[in-house]
Amino acid sequence: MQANNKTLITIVTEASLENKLSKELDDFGVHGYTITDARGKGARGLRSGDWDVESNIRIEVICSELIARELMNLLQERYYDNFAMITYSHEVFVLRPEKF
Amino acid sequence: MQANNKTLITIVTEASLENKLSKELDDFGVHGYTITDARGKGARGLRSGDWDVESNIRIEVICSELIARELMNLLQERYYDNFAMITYSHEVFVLRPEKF
Amino acid sequence: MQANNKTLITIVTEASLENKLSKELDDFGVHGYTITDARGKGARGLRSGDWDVESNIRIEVICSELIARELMNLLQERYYDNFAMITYSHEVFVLRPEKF
Amino acid sequence: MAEPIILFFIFGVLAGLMKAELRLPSQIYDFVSTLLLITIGLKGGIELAKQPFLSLLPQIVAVFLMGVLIPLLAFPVLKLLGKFSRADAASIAAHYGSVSVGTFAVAIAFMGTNNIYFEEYMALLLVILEIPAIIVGIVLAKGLSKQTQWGEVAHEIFTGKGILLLLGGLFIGWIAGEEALGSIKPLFFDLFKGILALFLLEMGIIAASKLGALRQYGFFLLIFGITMPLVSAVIGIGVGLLLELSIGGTAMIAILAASASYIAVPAAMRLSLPEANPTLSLTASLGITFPFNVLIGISLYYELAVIAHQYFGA
Amino acid sequence: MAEPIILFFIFGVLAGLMKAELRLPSQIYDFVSTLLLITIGLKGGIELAKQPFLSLLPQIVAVFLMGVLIPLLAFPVLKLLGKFSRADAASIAAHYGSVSVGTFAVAIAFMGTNNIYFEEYMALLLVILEIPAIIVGIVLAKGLSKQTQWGEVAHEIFTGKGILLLLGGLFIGWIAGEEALGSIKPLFFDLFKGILALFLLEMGIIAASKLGALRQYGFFLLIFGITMPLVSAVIGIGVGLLLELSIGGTAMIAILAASASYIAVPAAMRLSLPEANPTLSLTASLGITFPFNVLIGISLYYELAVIAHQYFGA
Amino acid sequence: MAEPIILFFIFGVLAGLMKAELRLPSQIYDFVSTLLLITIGLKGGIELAKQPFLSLLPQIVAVFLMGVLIPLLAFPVLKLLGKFSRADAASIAAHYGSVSVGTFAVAIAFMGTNNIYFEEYMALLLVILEIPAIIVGIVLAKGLSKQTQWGEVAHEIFTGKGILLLLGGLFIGWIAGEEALGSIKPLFFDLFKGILALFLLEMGIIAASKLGALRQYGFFLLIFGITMPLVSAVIGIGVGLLLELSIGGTAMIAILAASASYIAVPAAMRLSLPEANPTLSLTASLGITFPFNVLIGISLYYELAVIAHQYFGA
Ligand SMILES: Nc1ncnc2c1ncn2[C@@H]1O[C@H](COP(=O)(O)O)[C@@H](O)[C@H]1O
Ligand SMILES: Nc1ncnc2c1ncn2[C@@H]1O[C@H](COP(=O)(O)O)[C@@H](O)[C@H]1O
Ligand SMILES: Nc1ncnc2c1ncn2[C@@H]1O[C@H](COP(=O)(O)O)[C@@H](O)[C@H]1O
Ligand code: NA
Ligand code: NA
Ligand code: NA
Repeated sequence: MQANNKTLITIVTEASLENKLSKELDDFGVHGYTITDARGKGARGLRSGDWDVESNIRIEVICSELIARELMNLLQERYYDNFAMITYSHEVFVLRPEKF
Repeated sequence: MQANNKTLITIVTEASLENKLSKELDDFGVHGYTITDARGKGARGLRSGDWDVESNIRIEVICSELIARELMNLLQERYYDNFAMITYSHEVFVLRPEKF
Repeated sequence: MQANNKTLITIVTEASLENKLSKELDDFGVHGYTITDARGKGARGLRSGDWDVESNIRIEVICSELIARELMNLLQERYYDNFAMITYSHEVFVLRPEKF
Repeated sequence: MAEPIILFFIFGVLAGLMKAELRLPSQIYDFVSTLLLITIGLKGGIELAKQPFLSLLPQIVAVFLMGVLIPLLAFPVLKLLGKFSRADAASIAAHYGSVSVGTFAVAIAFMGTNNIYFEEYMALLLVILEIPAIIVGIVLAKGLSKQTQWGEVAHEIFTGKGILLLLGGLFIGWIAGEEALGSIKPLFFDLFKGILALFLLEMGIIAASKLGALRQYGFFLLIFGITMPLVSAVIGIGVGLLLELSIGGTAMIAILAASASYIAVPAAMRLSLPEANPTLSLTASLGITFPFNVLIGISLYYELAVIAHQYFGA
Repeated sequence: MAEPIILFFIFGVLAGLMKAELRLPSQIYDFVSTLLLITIGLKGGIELAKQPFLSLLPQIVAVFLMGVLIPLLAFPVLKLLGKFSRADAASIAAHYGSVSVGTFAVAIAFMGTNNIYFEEYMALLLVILEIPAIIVGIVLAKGLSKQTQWGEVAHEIFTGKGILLLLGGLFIGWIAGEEALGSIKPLFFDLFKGILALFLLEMGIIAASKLGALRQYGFFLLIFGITMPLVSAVIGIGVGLLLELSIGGTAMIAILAASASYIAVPAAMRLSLPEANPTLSLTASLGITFPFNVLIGISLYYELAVIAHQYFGA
Repeated sequence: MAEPIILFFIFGVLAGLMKAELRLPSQIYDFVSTLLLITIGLKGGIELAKQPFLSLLPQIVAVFLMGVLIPLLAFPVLKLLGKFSRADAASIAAHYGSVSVGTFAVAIAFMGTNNIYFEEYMALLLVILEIPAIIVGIVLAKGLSKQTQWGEVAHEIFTGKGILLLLGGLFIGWIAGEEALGSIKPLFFDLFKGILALFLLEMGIIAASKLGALRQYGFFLLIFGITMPLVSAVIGIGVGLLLELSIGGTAMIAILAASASYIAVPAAMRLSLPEANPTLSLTASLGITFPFNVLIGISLYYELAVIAHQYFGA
């Protein structure tokens, strides 16, 4: 991985987890995150976004590759069994790598 | 492509296509998708998001590279001529590749 | 970079910059952009999205690698000091490379 | 002119021209137009409850035929004089053959302010009139080709938010009747004009945003956007006289005829006739005809109805 | 049946079944339910201001015990007859032990339309009744294990939007009193039924979307979703008689007992009992019990309360 | 204190401190504040229609000068005592020289509840007072440098949602006049206090979220956020006496002076003075001064106005 490259993880999951995951991310020591509202469909059926209970959020976190792997594993362990959730990651180029 | 890598396609298009494209994706056999509301500008001018008629949506689909190419070609063929639409794709790392 | 590959820049920043950045992008000569509403946390603290003043937007621009670098540098120079803002970029595959 | 809702519209246009950041969130636009559509439906439904449905058959048939006629008139003008492609001409014609609920709401407010009686079942005719122009537009563009998936078109029309909320309101008003609706009147009826004011503020901003496109598409669209409603209004007045409606009712038919759709038809055309450029039709219907009707047309057509009744009325 | 708010619900269900694009933006759903919750709280608070709080202790205790009893009854049925997993049975039981604010709002409207007196402090009992079933549900699933983070559960319950807005409304109504609330009545009280109509429109659409899942999860859930509220209603009527409430008050307790949560409990279960499948409980509570209560249950329970008062009333 | 809208604010603060999930969607915040701004504008406009505009020139000039004076007083205090950077001191000073529409709305409600007469054209003075402090703030930070793009600053100020909606409301009220506005009163006037209650609920939550930052930025900001409005209120009372306003009018000028902007000025400073830290000014104006004014200030300034009128009144 190049010096200016970091890993961007995206988490798509149930909106009701927003508070819990924000805390989780804070505790995990990532330096920031970005959240947007979403809806979608997956193994756990249609999540239409019509009301809170059936809404998704999409969380993006930029961090080091190492932290990214750990974070994905932690999420898999804690949430995949019981929650509608997917995570994926890829490399991105950033200008201030020390920030992330 | 590594075993854990899949292709993420993003489609940005007119909100009025949401139902039609959801059905298209279901028929196409992808295992899920995520939708967010968007606005933007492109060759077909400003789409301000002020009201339904001028809103965009942003659809993300994770699938195999093969399906991704087919899907992009199908969209190009059916929609590019007459609709505000762009699609782009890139590889992402996922934890449960068999899911997508 | 392959013939069909372009660079996708994502900018996450304060919603109050939307008009100014849209103009900046137009002047810069990019062919389009996509905006979604967001919230998040970073070095400048929590931006909860509860009201305009504390909302973020997420802007995506697909363009050539060259323009992408220039755009990121310009944003860094003009905005990083005083605004909550991050930018990152990566390569994407597109079907009509001449469009972007 | 000191009608406040009109002032809200003008204020919206000015704010739009100043590129002010005044737009309401799209969700609020949705909320506000949902309220208007339901209210218009309910008002119509209350009236329907008061008379045998079959007695309205002549009105329904006449208005349906008018909805077929107007796009057939508009199409050759757009194709030959306007030099639009077949699809574009058909799409614009469909917009003008159909109706604008926003214009209708302003007309209701106008009649209310000036204490003008009109047959309240107009809301039913509004729904009826939305439909034929869409079908005519598709046939004009594609011929009676078997390719058109009419089932899908019908689904699109009847499950579109606009028509469905009107129909829902009509049925609820019809079944429940005026008295039972008393409890929901504070929201749907008392707030009607205030909600309409917010709606017109937003419509003003959107209309202003269309003026840029106007420069691009030129002079013909401007002329068409003003002449066509005038022609349609005259047809509408003729229909009103034929049906022996009151002066207010005649004016209402004229207003329905003169208004151009910007919700139901764009949505239907987008899916059934995607090769038509939606910017053209929206520029005409929202950027020119809607402001013209709101600012000048409605009272003009009413004056015409008054005169027509003097000369030809029963 | 010609009650317009019920017609809005039916209209929503039909629109949902037609897969129409009628859904309100989720932000409007939020707005509308916020208004309802505050209004219900305020109404209850006004009543609380009129009597010494301690005099309500018997009602509070009785309703709390009822909230413990109902899930204890439902759980074995779900586990043994329904063959649900321990977690699923516990979660569904918790939904049915708790209450639905939407059903309560329709009941208020029903009592209003029919001029039936009931003890207005019901809103307080509504809040009380939300809570025990959640705790019972968790204990049923996990036992009294030390693992359960009760602090977190309590935080989740009391900072959830539903309960907090009800409590806030109760306190504001209580402290301010009826007269001072006059100035905010036009929004919260006069619009109540209109807002409720919009809410039911949306609930109809959501309920319809649950019917698909119903086919999947089968017949048992359908039977349970209708039988359980009937059983609970009878228990509620018993409690009402014990407490020597008015007929309307007795019917209200029955309605509270018969209704199943779809906001507070799903949120709490999602975090405290994530292994329970939320689709099951929402399909039952929203797809079956809510429509049943709104369309049939409320007036049925009222009739039962009338009869019970004839036979057993003071 | 039993004023319900104040209770909504307190409830919001408590919910915010509990980190409850009570926040309204930002679109609803937008809707609610749009309604308030238009209503305040309309109320002012109605009054303007009743008197020759030029007769208000003394008030306009006096208030404008007050808007220049207050930030000039605040700036050295912030820079020398508070040890803030030049930009931060200038930005905070601008916030305190300008006004808060939310506080003004609560003041209108306060005057209404207590039947206190005040000159209704205050809404015009509110708009006037928004502007000079922004200019003074920029000049304080940058000097009269040619670099400042005053055209852009002016565009930012006048096309900002806050001022434009107030101005729009003023003009519509002015042109239409009281009678014509009757039809939109149910939405804009009857619901005013209810909408204000929702707004204050949300403001309470936002204000509570600022208290964390307060700990970080320390004691000085707390003292400043309470002392500054007191000083400004005294100046405002002086201006009110000079202008020979009624007691209510004098109190209103004091409230305008004492309130600190959290919409128009932050937006303008963000673009014209981006090096100023917005957290500092928002913590002070929203986290301290707004709650202080709403809970204590408004009635305190009124008492001061009463006393001042006894001693110095005409
Ligand atoms: N293949 C996919 N592509 C994109 N988004 C997906 C995909 N599968 C699931 N999602 C998103 O992730 C959420 C949870 O997925 P699931 O746990 O499979 O129900 C869905 O509601 C979608 O928003
Ligand atoms: N170069 C671009 N970068 C990012 N988004 C774009 C770009 N071009 C177009 N878009 C998005 O795609 C939508 C449709 O594009 P178009 O068909 O070019 O009008 C626009 O409204 C934008 O939201
Ligand atoms: N590490 C990160 N990952 C994802 N988003 C981030 C990250 N850091 C900052 N952001 C987003 O960028 C915005 C501005 O960041 P900052 O300038 O660091 O306050 C934040 O409000 C977040 O939405
Ligand atoms: Na027409
Ligand atoms: Na229950
Ligand atoms: Na001030």
